[in-house]
Amino acid sequence: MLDKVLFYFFAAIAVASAVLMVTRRNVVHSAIFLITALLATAGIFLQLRAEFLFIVQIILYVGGIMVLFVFVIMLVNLDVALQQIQFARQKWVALLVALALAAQVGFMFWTSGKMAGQGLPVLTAVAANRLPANSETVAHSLFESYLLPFEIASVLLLVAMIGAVVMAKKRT
Amino acid sequence: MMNAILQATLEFLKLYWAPLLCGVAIVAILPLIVGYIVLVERKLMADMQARLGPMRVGPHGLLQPIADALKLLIKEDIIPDNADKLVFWLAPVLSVGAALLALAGLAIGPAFQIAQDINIGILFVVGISALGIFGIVLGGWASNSHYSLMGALRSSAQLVSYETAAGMALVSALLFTGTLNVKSIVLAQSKDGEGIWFVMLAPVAFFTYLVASIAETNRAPFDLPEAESELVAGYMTEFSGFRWSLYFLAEYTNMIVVSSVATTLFLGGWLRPFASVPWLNFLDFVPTLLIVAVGAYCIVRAPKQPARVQQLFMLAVAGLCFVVGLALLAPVLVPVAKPFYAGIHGGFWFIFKVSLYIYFFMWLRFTIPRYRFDQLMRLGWHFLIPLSIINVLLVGVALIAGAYFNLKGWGLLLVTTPAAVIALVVALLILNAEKERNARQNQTVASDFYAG
Amino acid sequence: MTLLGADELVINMGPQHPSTHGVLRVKLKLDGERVIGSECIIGYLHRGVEKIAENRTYQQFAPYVDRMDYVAAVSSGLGYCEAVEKLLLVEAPPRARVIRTILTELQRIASHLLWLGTHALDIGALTPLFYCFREREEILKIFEKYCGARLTTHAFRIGGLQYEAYDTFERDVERFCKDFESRILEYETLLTQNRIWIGRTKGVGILTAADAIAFGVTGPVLRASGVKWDIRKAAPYAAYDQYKFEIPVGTIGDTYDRYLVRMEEMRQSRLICLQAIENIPAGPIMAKVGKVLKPPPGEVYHAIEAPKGEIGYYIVSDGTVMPYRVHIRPPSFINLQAFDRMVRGHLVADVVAIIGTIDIVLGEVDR
Amino acid sequence: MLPIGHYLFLSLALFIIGVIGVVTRRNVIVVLMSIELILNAVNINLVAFSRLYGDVAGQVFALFIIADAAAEAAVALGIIIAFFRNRETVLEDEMDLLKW
Repeated sequence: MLDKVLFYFFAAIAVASAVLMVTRRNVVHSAIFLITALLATAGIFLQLRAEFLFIVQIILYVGGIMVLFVFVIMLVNLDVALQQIQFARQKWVALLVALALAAQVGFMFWTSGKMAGQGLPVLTAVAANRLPANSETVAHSLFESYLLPFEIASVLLLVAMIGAVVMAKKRT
Repeated sequence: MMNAILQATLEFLKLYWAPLLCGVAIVAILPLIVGYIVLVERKLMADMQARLGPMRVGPHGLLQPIADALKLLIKEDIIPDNADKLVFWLAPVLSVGAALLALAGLAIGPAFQIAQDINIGILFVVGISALGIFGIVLGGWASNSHYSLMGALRSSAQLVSYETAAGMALVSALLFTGTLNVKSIVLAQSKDGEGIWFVMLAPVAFFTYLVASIAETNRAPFDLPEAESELVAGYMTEFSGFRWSLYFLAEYTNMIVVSSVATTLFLGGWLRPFASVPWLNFLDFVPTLLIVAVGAYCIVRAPKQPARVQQLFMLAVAGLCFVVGLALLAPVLVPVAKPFYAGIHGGFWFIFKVSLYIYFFMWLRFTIPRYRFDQLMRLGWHFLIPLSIINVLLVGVALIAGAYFNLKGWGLLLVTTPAAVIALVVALLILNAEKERNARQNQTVASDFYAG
Repeated sequence: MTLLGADELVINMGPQHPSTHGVLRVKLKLDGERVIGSECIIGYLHRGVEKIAENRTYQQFAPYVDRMDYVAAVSSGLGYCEAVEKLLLVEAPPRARVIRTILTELQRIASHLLWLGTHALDIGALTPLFYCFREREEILKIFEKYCGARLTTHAFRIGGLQYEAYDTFERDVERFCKDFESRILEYETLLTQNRIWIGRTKGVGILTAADAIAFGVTGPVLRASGVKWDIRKAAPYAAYDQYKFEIPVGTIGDTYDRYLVRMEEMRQSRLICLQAIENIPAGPIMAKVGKVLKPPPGEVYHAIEAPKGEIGYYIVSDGTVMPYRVHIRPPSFINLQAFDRMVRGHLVADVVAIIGTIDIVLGEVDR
Repeated sequence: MLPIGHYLFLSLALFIIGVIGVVTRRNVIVVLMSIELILNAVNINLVAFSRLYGDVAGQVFALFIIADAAAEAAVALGIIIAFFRNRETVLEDEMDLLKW
């Protein structure tokens, strides 16, 4: 029961703040709501017993990437940006895309429900102490099965870092 | 629907009533603790600066924090006209909330930890306390003032840079334990584990963390975001009264958090110094002696107080000291109280180490000038981060060598000491290169800019 | 709110900023955190001292000059008294001149101590301020014992002194000078070799010798740029010709050099005081000047080496009891001109260091 | 416990909101933030399935996505700063030149 309530709680926050993020005119407010959405997602990770991902989400996403976003928002001129029209004239396209996506996934749910005959699988409840230690398992998986992707990811980050430095560097 | 929520709440309370109670207690007591840390800081500063410090409120200014808190609470709450009201309200709350939440992951003794045995342990503390940066950045932005914004930008840049160095330093220590769990980390330093504090195994990492933690908490000499002589008060410029005191609370809570992390990882947490050496067991009497000494000093000083109330107050403090002293003595001598040994003495040693760490912070603040922003960034990126990365590598190599030679405990020093020495040499090399670069830069800086 | 991009950020430092040493307002043009232009806006403390002089008798105006450089009132007073004496064609008796020298040198130490404390505080060192004020307090006590006032002393009179040195004057000064030697070492331990202090001051606010002369800069700021110019040696006044002392000079004229020069000046002042108290000549302390001063018509310029630089008085007399015109050359005002030159290309944090290193007193800048 | 569909619906909702943000907003920074939201929605899916099948691989992939998001954000924000410095705007319709 607690699990369920926690899920609905975090899910509600996530969706509400995501909506607010897209609709706010002020970019800083958008960023704040995105942070809230990300934190709520972290909560959902925790509810799914993915503790390590929960803290990675907080440290990297919220504490790293979002700080970068806020930093850039403050660097660029906000006063000018506020006065201009914020929404493109593509609302109908957006609605269409959204509807198409929703329809597609809805169809998927519908067929899968029909095929299995008894609806979607339910996550089994496991007592917290019977789960394997999360960060250790993730680490083992990461450094044993997925070592190559890990290295590629680090190279990607390096490239991104160099790229960002080159981009943001002042050309004098 | 309501029924379900009620049921969930009951379930939650049944599962987590003890941590919840502890949390409430901490949130209630912490402002007082922070107030007294500030008082101690002012007293120490006064002592080092050849003056007396607060003396008026209570004997030797002992009630000053309460007076300060009252003053802050009844001050006018000013919100600047063009401020973003929502964010202006949110920012200090975020700041203090993150700092308080981070406390939950810390273990003050083997028994006292709010978030019991979480798997991600130390990462939780570090990650959550890092969220406090949003309080600073958004607060600076929301007050709509140049000084605030510059303070906010400075601080976010500073925090992001020094977090890397601090994280790397933590990794060096974590290599010895192989776990993130706070309790396991401390136990790895007791006689069940290596039996040696990690500060001895990874001194360079401790040094890096020390510097980075000062920078992360925005303390002197890295207090640029709030440098009063440059940016008035940095991101706090427009805040007053209660909001300002929230920032203040967050800053000092963060100090407690980083010192606790350092204590846990490097200084053996709640363990007594040399806990694994049996013939040094008489050290168990040190806490009692210390506390009783303080009490005795109070009794000696009490008759010299000018007012009757102050004399009584001093005597009360002395009495409290004796009671605490007795409580500390009991587990050592009385067999019945033996089970409480780890809890009571653990708490004492933990708080003692944290206090020493904070004392070091303060000492630095009174002694040395402030860095300039570019120097601060250069120190972070050109010195601390390379050093900490190299140190992680060296510690890793040392550990592999230790495993190869089957070294344990104090024996590990054989391999970690050379690693530390190499790291120090690297540090000196980096510093030297920096110095030359600086010298070259200084020659060109002044002549270039007058043209514009 | 643009920090990057084509247009720069203009930021107002002061007049209520904690480290502009009073009510100086600096408009800084910034590119990021780098200063690309600056403008000092002064006058918040303007009282029209020069105009007031035209409506006061010569003696009445003397206390007003104390209110200009209020942290070095004795020096300003000495300059004014000597200027009027020059106009009157009288000279203070030797005893008065020696006591004047001692007090002025003590004032120089006090002024430099105040500078050191606040300058260090601006750069972030909290503690030197209190050490400096501890010693400054001793000096102010001597002033108080001598003339009853601590800050705006009005210690000297036109023609000499009003008060005889009190009984333990020599002993007090000697004790102070003895203590001060170790005290100055204390400040040096805290700062001189400190890496952060060096990093914050070395190469910051460089003023070349040619620039310094072109801007008319005087005092320690000029000497730190390598120009050996000190009115105490160049045109000795009071009793300076009797004492041996060095003029410290810097090499490149950055903030660190100015710091070293001022530290050395304090040492030299201490030596002068020690030499002076050894032999204070006996005799009268007041020259023969009437109760009503009516200098002969004419004009005079007299300058002395105040702690902050050359303080000059240009006085025109029309033969009446009040001066026809008084013009004052305040060192802070002239030295402040070099601010823009020193500050360009540096960071915001350096601005406060540079304001501190020029050692201005706004009372004197604005008059 | 909850059926997997709950998580999928949440993920879908966030994803669609993200897509709407990408399509409708003109401010590049908000567009970028919407993309982060989309990536985040995917992560929920991955973790939920990882929990369902008791296989940690899903979480590892979520980690990779976070790393990728970081890289993307860094480069994109670098471009935004460079763009803003040249054109003084952060609106995407103004980005009509391939080179400047």
